[in-house]
Amino acid sequence: MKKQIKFYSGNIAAAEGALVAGCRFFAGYPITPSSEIAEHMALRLPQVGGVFIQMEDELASMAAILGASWGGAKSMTATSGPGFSLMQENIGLGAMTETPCVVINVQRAGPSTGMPTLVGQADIMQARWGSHGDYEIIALSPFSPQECFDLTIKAFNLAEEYRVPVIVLMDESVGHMFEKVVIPPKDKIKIVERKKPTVPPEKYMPYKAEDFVPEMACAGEGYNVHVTGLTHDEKGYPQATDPEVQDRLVRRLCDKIRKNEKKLRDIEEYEMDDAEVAIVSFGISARSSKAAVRLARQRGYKVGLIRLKTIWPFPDEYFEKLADEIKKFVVVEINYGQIKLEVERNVGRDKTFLLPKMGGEIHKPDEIYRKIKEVYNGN
Amino acid sequence: MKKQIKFYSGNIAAAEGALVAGCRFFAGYPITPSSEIAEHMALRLPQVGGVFIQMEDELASMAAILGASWGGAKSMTATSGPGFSLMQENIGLGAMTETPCVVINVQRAGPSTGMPTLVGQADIMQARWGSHGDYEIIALSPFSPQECFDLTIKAFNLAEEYRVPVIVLMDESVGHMFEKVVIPPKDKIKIVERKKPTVPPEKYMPYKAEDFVPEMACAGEGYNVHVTGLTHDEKGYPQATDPEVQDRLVRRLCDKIRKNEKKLRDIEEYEMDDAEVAIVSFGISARSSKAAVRLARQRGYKVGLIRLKTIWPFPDEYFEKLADEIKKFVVVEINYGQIKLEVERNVGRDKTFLLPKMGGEIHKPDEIYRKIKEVYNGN
Amino acid sequence: MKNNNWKDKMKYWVKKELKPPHGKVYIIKDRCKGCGFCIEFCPQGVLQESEEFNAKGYHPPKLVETDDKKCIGCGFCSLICPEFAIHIEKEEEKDEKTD
Amino acid sequence: MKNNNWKDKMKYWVKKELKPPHGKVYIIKDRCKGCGFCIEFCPQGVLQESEEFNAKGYHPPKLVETDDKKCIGCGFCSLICPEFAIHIEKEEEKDEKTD
Amino acid sequence: MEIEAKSHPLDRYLRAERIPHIWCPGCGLGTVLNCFLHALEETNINLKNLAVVSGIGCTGRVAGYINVDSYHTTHGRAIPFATGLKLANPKLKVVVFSGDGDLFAIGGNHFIHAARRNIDMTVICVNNYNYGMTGGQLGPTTPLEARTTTAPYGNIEHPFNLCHVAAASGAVYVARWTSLHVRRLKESMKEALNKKGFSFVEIIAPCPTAFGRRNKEPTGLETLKYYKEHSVIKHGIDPAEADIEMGGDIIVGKFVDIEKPTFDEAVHELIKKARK
Amino acid sequence: MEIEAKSHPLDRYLRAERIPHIWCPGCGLGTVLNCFLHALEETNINLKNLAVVSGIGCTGRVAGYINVDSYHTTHGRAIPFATGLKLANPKLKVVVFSGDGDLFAIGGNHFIHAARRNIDMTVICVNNYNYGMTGGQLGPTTPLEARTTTAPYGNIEHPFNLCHVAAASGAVYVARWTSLHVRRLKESMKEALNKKGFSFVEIIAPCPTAFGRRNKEPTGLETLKYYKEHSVIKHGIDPAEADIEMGGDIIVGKFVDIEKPTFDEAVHELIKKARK
Amino acid sequence: MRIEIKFGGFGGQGIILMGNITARAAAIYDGKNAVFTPSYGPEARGGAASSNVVISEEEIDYPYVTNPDILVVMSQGAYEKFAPILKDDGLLIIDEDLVKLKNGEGKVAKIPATRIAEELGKRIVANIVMLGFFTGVTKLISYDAIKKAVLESVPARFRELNEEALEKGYRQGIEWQEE
Amino acid sequence: MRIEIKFGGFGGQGIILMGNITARAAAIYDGKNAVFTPSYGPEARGGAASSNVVISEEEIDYPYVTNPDILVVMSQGAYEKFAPILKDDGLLIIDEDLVKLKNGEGKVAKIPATRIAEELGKRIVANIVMLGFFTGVTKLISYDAIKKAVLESVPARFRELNEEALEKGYRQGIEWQEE
Ligand SMILES: Cc1ncc(C[n+]2csc(CCOP(=O)(O)OP(=O)(O)O)c2C)c(N)n1
Ligand SMILES: Cc1ncc(C[n+]2csc(CCOP(=O)(O)OP(=O)(O)O)c2C)c(N)n1
Ligand code: SF4
Ligand code: SF4
Ligand code: SF4
Ligand code: SF4
Ligand code: SF4
Ligand code: SF4
Ligand SMILES: [Mg+2]
Ligand SMILES: [Mg+2]
Repeated sequence: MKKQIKFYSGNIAAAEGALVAGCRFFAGYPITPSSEIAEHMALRLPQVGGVFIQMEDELASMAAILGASWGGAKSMTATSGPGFSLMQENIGLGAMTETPCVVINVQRAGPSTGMPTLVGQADIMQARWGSHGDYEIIALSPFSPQECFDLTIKAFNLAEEYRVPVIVLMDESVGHMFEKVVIPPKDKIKIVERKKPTVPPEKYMPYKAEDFVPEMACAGEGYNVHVTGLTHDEKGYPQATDPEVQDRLVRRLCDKIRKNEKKLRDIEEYEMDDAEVAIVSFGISARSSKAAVRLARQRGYKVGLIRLKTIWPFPDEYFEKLADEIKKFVVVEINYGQIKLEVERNVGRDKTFLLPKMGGEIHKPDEIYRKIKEVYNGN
Repeated sequence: MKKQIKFYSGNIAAAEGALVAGCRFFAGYPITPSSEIAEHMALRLPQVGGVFIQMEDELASMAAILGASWGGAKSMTATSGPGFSLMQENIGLGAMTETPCVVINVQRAGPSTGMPTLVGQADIMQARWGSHGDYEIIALSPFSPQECFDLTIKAFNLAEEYRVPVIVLMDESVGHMFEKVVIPPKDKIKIVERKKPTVPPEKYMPYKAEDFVPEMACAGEGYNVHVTGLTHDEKGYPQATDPEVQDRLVRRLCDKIRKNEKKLRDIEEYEMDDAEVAIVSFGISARSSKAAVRLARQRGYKVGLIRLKTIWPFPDEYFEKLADEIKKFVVVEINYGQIKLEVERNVGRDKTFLLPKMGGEIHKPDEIYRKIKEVYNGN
Repeated sequence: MKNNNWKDKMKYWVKKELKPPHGKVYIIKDRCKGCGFCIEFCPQGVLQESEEFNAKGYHPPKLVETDDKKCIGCGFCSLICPEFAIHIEKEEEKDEKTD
Repeated sequence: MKNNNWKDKMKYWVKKELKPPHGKVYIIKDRCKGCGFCIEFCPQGVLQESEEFNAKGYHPPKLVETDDKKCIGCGFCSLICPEFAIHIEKEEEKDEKTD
Repeated sequence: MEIEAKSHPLDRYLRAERIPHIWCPGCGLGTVLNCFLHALEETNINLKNLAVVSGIGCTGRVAGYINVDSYHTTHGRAIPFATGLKLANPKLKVVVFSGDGDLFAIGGNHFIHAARRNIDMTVICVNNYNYGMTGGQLGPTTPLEARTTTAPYGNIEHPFNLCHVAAASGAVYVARWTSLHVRRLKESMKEALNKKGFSFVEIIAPCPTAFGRRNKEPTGLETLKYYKEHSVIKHGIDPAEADIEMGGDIIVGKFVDIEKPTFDEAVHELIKKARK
Repeated sequence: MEIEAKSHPLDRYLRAERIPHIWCPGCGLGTVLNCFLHALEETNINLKNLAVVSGIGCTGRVAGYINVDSYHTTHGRAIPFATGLKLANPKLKVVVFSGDGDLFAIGGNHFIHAARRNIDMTVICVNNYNYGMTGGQLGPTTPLEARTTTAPYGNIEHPFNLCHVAAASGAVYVARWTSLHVRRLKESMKEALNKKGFSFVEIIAPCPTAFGRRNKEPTGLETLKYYKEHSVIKHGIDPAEADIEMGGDIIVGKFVDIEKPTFDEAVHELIKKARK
Repeated sequence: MRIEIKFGGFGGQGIILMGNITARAAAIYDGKNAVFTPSYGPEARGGAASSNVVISEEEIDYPYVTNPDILVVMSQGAYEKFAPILKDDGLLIIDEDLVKLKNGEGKVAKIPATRIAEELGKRIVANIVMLGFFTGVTKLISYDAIKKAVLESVPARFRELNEEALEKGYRQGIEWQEE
Repeated sequence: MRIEIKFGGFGGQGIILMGNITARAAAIYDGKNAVFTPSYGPEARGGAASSNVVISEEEIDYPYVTNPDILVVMSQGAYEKFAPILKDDGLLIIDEDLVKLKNGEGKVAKIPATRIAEELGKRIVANIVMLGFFTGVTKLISYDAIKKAVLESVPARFRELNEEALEKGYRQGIEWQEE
C-alpha cells in the first residue's frame, strides 16, 4: 500500500479520517455547515461494514454514539453550534461514564441560528464548559483539510486512550475548503484501541483505574457491567450520597486530562525563535495569521505564530513559561475573546491583545498585520 | 401594607420573589433540587391570575418562557444541572432575540446525573458559556432564603432593563434551607417594567438601540414585529450573510452587559477594611466562608470575605484594583476551580489559591480556616 | 379601500356563478420564477410561456390570445402562483387597478 | 445446576395440572416490606401477616395454618412479591432448597 | 391582453420589501403561503391579534414573510414557543408554520404534547419529504426507498403518517392536502383557523431542488402532475389508512374534526377558581 | 410451615448485593421486575447478550438491579442510547426499561421515532401516572382531574394513551397490563422479548408514595384492589379505544402484533449490498 | 449560643415536619435566628428520615448540624446512626417504645410518644407529642411559639387533636425537667 | 505566485463544479498548491452562485479570493457583482451571449460557451466549454490536468460529450491567445 493524494474538503477529509481511525458507527442530524460529514458517512460507512443512522435530533445522535461505543464500536457524530448546544447533556454523560467517542463541531457564526453558512469560532469555551458540573474533555482544532484528516484520527486515538469524548473544533471555512490531502499508507497510521479488562468478570472493577483510565468491557463481553451517570464507585454502582465517592470520581475524571496536559499538548510554532510578539491563533484564523506573520517578517518585525492544535486542555504551563520571553501576545480569533481569556490568565492582561471578529468572515492578513504593527510599536 | 415575616426555604422564597416581581408565566419540568419552585408556582400562580404549565421537557420549558415573554408576560423557569444543559440552545435564542426572562438553576453535584439531592456549584462557567456563539447573560447568586427572594426580584428587574435572560445560580443547600424571610411592603419594592416603543409602528425599529437596549413591542400590540435567531438588522430582518450586520449585532449584545459591568456589580465585602488575605466566595460556600473569617479574625488573622452576588458579568476591574492591596486570594467554591480561573485572570496565578469541593457537601468553616492559616503563613 | 374591494371580490368568486364570468389577468413579470404552474393548471388553457426573459432570467406567462375573454376568472392561477406574480380581476366588476 | 432445576419447575407450573398440586412456601423475612400483596391475592388464602417485626420494622407473611397443604404452589405470591422475599417449591418435586 | 402589474393584492399581508422570497423556482412553499394569505383574507381574524411562529427550515422562513407579529425560533421549538405566547396572551390567534423535519423530527415531542394538551393553535406543516433547507437529507416523512443525500442507497426507515400521529396524540382537527389542491387547502386552512383547540393541516408539497431531482421529479411542475394523477380525496377515513408510499396514491381530505376542551380554557377556568 | 430462606432463586439475575432495592413498600416496580426476571428464566435468551437500558426515574433504577450489561443513561435518552448499542452490536437483545415520564414526557420523541424505524428492541414502560422519583409531579399519563404536586387543583391535561401512540408510531407489538396481572404480564414480556422489531409493553402500576396518597389510594394494596375490580381484558381491540380515565375501567390486553421489516435487518442488508 | 438539634426516625413519622415546626417557632414566634435543613437521601423513598435545626441569637452562617446538642430519635435506626455524633454532654430524647439504648448514654429523656398518640386515637401525632416533650424538656422554645407553629401546620379539623398531643408531651417534658 | 480566480453565474450552471475541477486539476495533476472554496449564500437556494480558486507554487495561507486575477462569469448578475473587485490588470472571461459589458474593461476574453454547448446537444456542458476556454486562454493549468479532472467528475456515459466540450473551448482559448 502506498500513500494517496486526494482533493478533499475539510468535511470530507474528517469523514475519511474517521473511517481510517476505525469509526464504524455514525449517528447524526444534518446541520449546515457540517452536513457533508454525515452525507459522506452515509455513503461510505456501509462500504466498510459500518452503520450510519440519521437520528431525530442531536440529543438522540449524541446518546446513540454513546450507546454504540458501549456496543463496542468506535463512534462519532458531527454538528454545528445549535446542535452542539443540544448535545451538551449527553456529552456530560459521556464524560461521566468515560465513553470514548468523537464529536465534530464545524463552527458557524452564532449565537443562536446566527449565520448558518458562514464561519465562526465562538464555541471554544462551550466545548469545555457547555455541560453542567465539573468535567474535562479534549478538543483539537485543524486548520486545513489535511489536518481535518489527521486530527480526526488523533481524536479517535485520544478518545480510546483517555476514555473521554473528544471534540474536533473545526470551522466552516476549514470544513468547506478543498485542498490536497495526503492519505498515508495504512501501516504508517497509528491507531489506538481501547484497553480491555484482562481479569475475569468476578474480579473486574469497571471504574477502578491504576493510571487514571480504567479498562473498558463492552456489552456482550460477559462482564455484566453497570454504567450510570450517577456518582458511582469503582464497581460502577450508584453512590449518590457519598461525598467521598464523588470527590474521588470527579477528581479522577478531571485529572486524567489536566494532569496529562503536557502529553496532550500540540502546538505549531512558526517563526517563534526570536519572536518578540507572538500571535496566538487556531483553525482558519491561524492561516490568516501565518500570512500576516510572513508579511510582518518581510518588513522586519520579530513576530511569530503560536498555533494551537490542541485547544483543551489549555497549555497553561507553556504560556506561563513563554511569558518571560515574549513581550506581547496578540490573540486572533473569530469570536469576541475566548482563547484571549486563557492567554490572559497565563501571561497577564497587560501583555495580552485581542483581534476579534464576530463571525461571518475571516481575518484578512492585512488586518492582522496592522494589529501587529500597532501592538509592536506599543500603542 | 406592612412587611411580613415568613419562614421559607430558598426555593419557596425564590418563587415568592418571582410573584412579587410580577412573574405571571412559569413553564418548567421537575428536577431535584428545584422542583419545589415549580410546585409552589403551580399552587400560587393561578391565585394571582398567572399561568403555570409543566412542559414535556426543559427544551420546551425554555422555549415556552421566551414565547410567553413575547406574549407580554414576565416569565420564568427553574431547573437544575441536567435541565440547564438542555436549555442552552434556547437561552442562546433568548440572548439573540433579547427576550427578558429568568432562569433559576438550583445547582446540584454533577457532572451528568451526579448526586441529584446534594449540593454543587459547578455550573458557574456553564451559565456563561453553555450556549454556542458569543453572547452574554447576567447571573446572580443568593446565599440565603432572604436573598433568594431579593435576588429573584432583582433578576426580573435586570431581565427587563437589559432584555436578557438572567440566571439565578442557586445551590441545593440554599434552595432547601429554611430561614426567616422578610417581605417588605409592596411600595418598598422596586419593580422594573420593559421599555415600550413610543413611536408608531411604521417608525418602529425593533432592534435599534440608542443606549444598548432597544424598546420591545410584544405580540398583539400592533407593531408586526419579526423576531429571529438569525443574524438580523435593526428592523429585525434576517441578514445572515452580512458580516457587518453580525459585527454590529453581536458587539451590542455583548457590550450591553460588558460595558455595564460596574452598574451590575453586586459584592458584599465583609471584614475587608484591613484584610491581607481575601476569601472569594458565593452562595452557600460564602456562609461557611463567613464563619471561617469570624474564626480567623478571632485568632488575629487579617482576613476578609468578598462575596459575589453578581457572578456574571465578572467584576474584572474590581479585582484588578484589589490586586494591589490584597496579598492573597482564596477562592472557596463547590467545584474544581471555576471562579478561581476568573480571579486568577485578574490578580495573577501566584496570588490565587483554591479550596475546592467536588460536591455533595459544603465546606466546614474549619476546613476554610485551616486553608486561611496555611495561605496566610505562606505555604 | 382598494384592498377591501378586492377582498369582497374574492368572496364573490367563491360563490358559484350562473353564467360564465370573465377575468382580467394581471402579471408582475419580474416576480415570476417560471415554475409553469399557472400555465399548466389553468382550466381554460389561457396562459402560455412568453419568449421574453424577465430580470431574473425566467419566462413569465402571457395570454394565449390577445382576446382574453377565455379567462373565466376562476382565480386558480392567482392561488397557486408561488411568487405572488399573478392575480385576477373579474370583468363584471368595474375596471380598477389594484396597485 | 440447582437453578436450572428451578427453571424447569417454572416451566412445569405453566402447564395445566390435572390433580391439585402442593407447594412449599419459602420466605426471606428481612426482605419483606409488608405490602400485603401475597397475603391479599393468594388464591388459597394461605398467607397472613405475622405479628413479628423484621429488621426493617415490617410484618412478613406467614402461613395461616401450620399445615401448609393448602398451598397449591401456583406461584402467584412468588411472582407478585416486589421484594423477592417469597418463593415456592412444588411438593411433588423432590425437596431441594434453592439456596 | 394580460396587464402588467407592479404589486399584488396580497402584498399588504406580506413584508413586501422582503419579496422575492428565497424559495426555489417550482417550490411548493410559495403556493402554500399564498393559500394561507387568501385564507386569512376570507376569515375575520384581526391581524393585530395574529401571531405566526416558525421553526428553522425553508418552510420556517414563512414567519419572515407575513406582515404580522412573527417569530422565527430555533429548530423544532416553534410549538413550545407558541404555547408560551398563546398562554401568556389568550387573545392571540397563534399559527405555527413549519416543515416536516422541524415539526416531526427534532420537534416531534412538542407536537405530540401540544396535541395531547389540546393547546389552542393551528399547526400548518409543509411536508416535502425531506430537509430542504440543509440540502436534501432524509426526514421522518421520506418515503421508503426514496433517495436523499443521507440515504444514498435508498431510504430504509418507515416514514411517519403525520395525520395518524396527530390524531393519536389528540388533535381535534386533522386534514391533508397537496399544494395542488389550492382551493380545498385554503378552505381547510380557514376551518383550522376557526377551530378551537389544536388543529393540524399537512400539505404535501414539491421540493424540486433538494428532493425532486434525486427522485425523478426534477421540477415542481412534474411533482404537481404526479399529485394530479395520484391524489385521492377520502374525507373522514381513519388516518391510519392514509400512509404514503413512493409511487402510490396520496390520500387527502379532512380526517378528524372533533370537540374537546382546550388547555387554554381549562387553565383560565382554573385561575378563576383559584382566585375566588 | 413456611420455611425461612436466605436467598431467592432469581437472585442470580439480580445484583444481589444491591438488594433491598430503593423502591417504597407497596410500589409496583418490584413486581414488574420480578415478572421480567421470571420471563427471562422462561425464554432462551443468552444473558451474556442481553443488555438493559434505563433512563432516569424510579423505574429507571431497574437497570441497576439486573445482573447483565446495564446502562442507566440520562433522563429520556434510554431509547437512542439503546439504538446505538443495538446497531453497533447486532447480536445483542436490547431491552429498554423505564417510566412513563422518562419515555413519554422528555423521551417521547425518541420513542415515536424508534417505533417508526422499527428498531429491534423491547420497551417496557411502567406507567404509574406520575413522576415518582422527583416526588409526584404531573406526567403525560396522569389522568384528568388527578392531583399531583404540580397539579394541586387537579390535572387539566388530557393524558396520552401510550398504546395508541405506540401503535400510531409503528410498533409491531403493543400490550398493556397492570402489575396485578403477573402471569399474563410475564407471558407478554416473553412474547415481546421474542418479537423481532419494536415491541412495547405498558404496565400500569401503583406508586403509593407519590401518586396514590394524593389520590385516595395511599397503599399499593388499595391500588391493586382497584385494578382487580376495574381491569377489562380486550385482546386485539383498536388501542384508540383504550383510553384511561380516573375511576374508569382499565382496558388491558395485547393490542398489536404484526410483522414489518426492522431497521436492523434493512441496514445490514444495505451494508451487504454496498460492500459488493 | 448556637444550638444544634437533630430529629431522626423513618419515613411517615413526620420527622421533616418536626424540624420545620421547631425552627419556625424559634424564628418567627420567639424572634431568634433559626435554620432548618431537611436531610435528603438519593431519592425521597421511604426508609430513614432526618431533619436538622440550628438556633442561635446571632447570625447563623453554617446551616448544617454536625454535632447536635440535642438528638431526638423515634426509631432504632436513627438512634444507631446519629447517637455517635451527639455532643459529649448532649441530650438524647427518645421514644422509649421504639428505641432500645445500647450503651451507657449521658443525659437521656424518654417518652412513649407513639403509645400516647395511639391513646389519643391517632398514631400520626406521635411527632407532635414528641415535639411537646422536647419543648418541655429543653425549654429552648416557648410553649406559645411551638403551639402557634404546630397549629398553623395542620389542617383545621385536626387542630384540637394536635393541641392535645402537644400539651400531653409538653407536660411530661416539664415533669422530666423537674425530676 | 499567488493567482486568484473567481467563477460566477447562477444556480444550475455548474459554477461550483468549475471551481472544484480547476483547483483539483492544479493540485492533483499539475502538482501545484490550490485551494477551492465554494461561496455559500444564506441557504443553497437557486439564485447567484460563485466559487473561488487560489493557485500558487508556495503554501497558500489565506484561502479566499478577494481580488481575482481572473474572473470567469456566465451571468449578467455575476458580472455586475464581481467585476468591481477584479484586479486592475486582471483578465475577464465571459460567455458573450449572457453578459453585456458595461464600461470599458481591460483584458477581456469572450466565448459563446452556452451556444457551443447547445450545439453539442447539452446546454449543461456550457461550464465545461468555458473551462476549456479558460484553460486555453490562461495556460494556468495544463490541458492534460484539466482533462483528467473533468473526466473523473462526470458519469461515465457523459465522458465523451464532456471531452468534446472541453476541447472545443480549449481550442478557442488557444486561438484567442494567439490573436
Ligand atoms: C438544532 C439544529 N439542528 C439542525 C439544524 C439544521 N437545520 C435547519 S433546517 C433543518 C431541516 C429542515 O427541514 P424541514 O423542517 O422539513 O423544512 P424544509 O426546509 O424541508 O421546509 C435542519 C436540520 C438547526 N438549524 N438547528
Ligand atoms: C434532564 C432532566 N430533567 C429532569 C430530571 C429529573 N427527573 C428525574 S426522574 C424524573 C421523572 C421520572 O418519572 P418516570 O419516568 O415516570 O419514572 P418514575 O419515577 O415514575 O418511575 C425526572 C423529571 C432529570 N434527571 N433530568
Ligand atoms: S383565472 Fe382561471 S381561467 Fe383565468 S387565467 Fe387564471 S386559472 Fe386561467
Ligand atoms: S405560477 Fe407564478 S411563478 Fe409560476 S409561472 Fe406562473 S406567474 Fe410565474
Ligand atoms: S403459591 Fe399460590 S397458593 Fe401457594 S401461597 Fe403462593 S399464592 Fe398462595
Ligand atoms: S408480597 Fe413480598 S413484600 Fe409484600 S408482604 Fe408478601 S412477602 Fe412481604
Ligand atoms: S430547497 Fe426545496 S423546500 Fe427549500 S426552497 Fe428549494 S424547493 Fe423549496
Ligand atoms: S416513589 Fe412511587 S414509583 Fe418511586 S419507589 Fe416509591 S412508590 Fe415506587
Ligand atoms: Mg421538509
Ligand atoms: Mg412514572
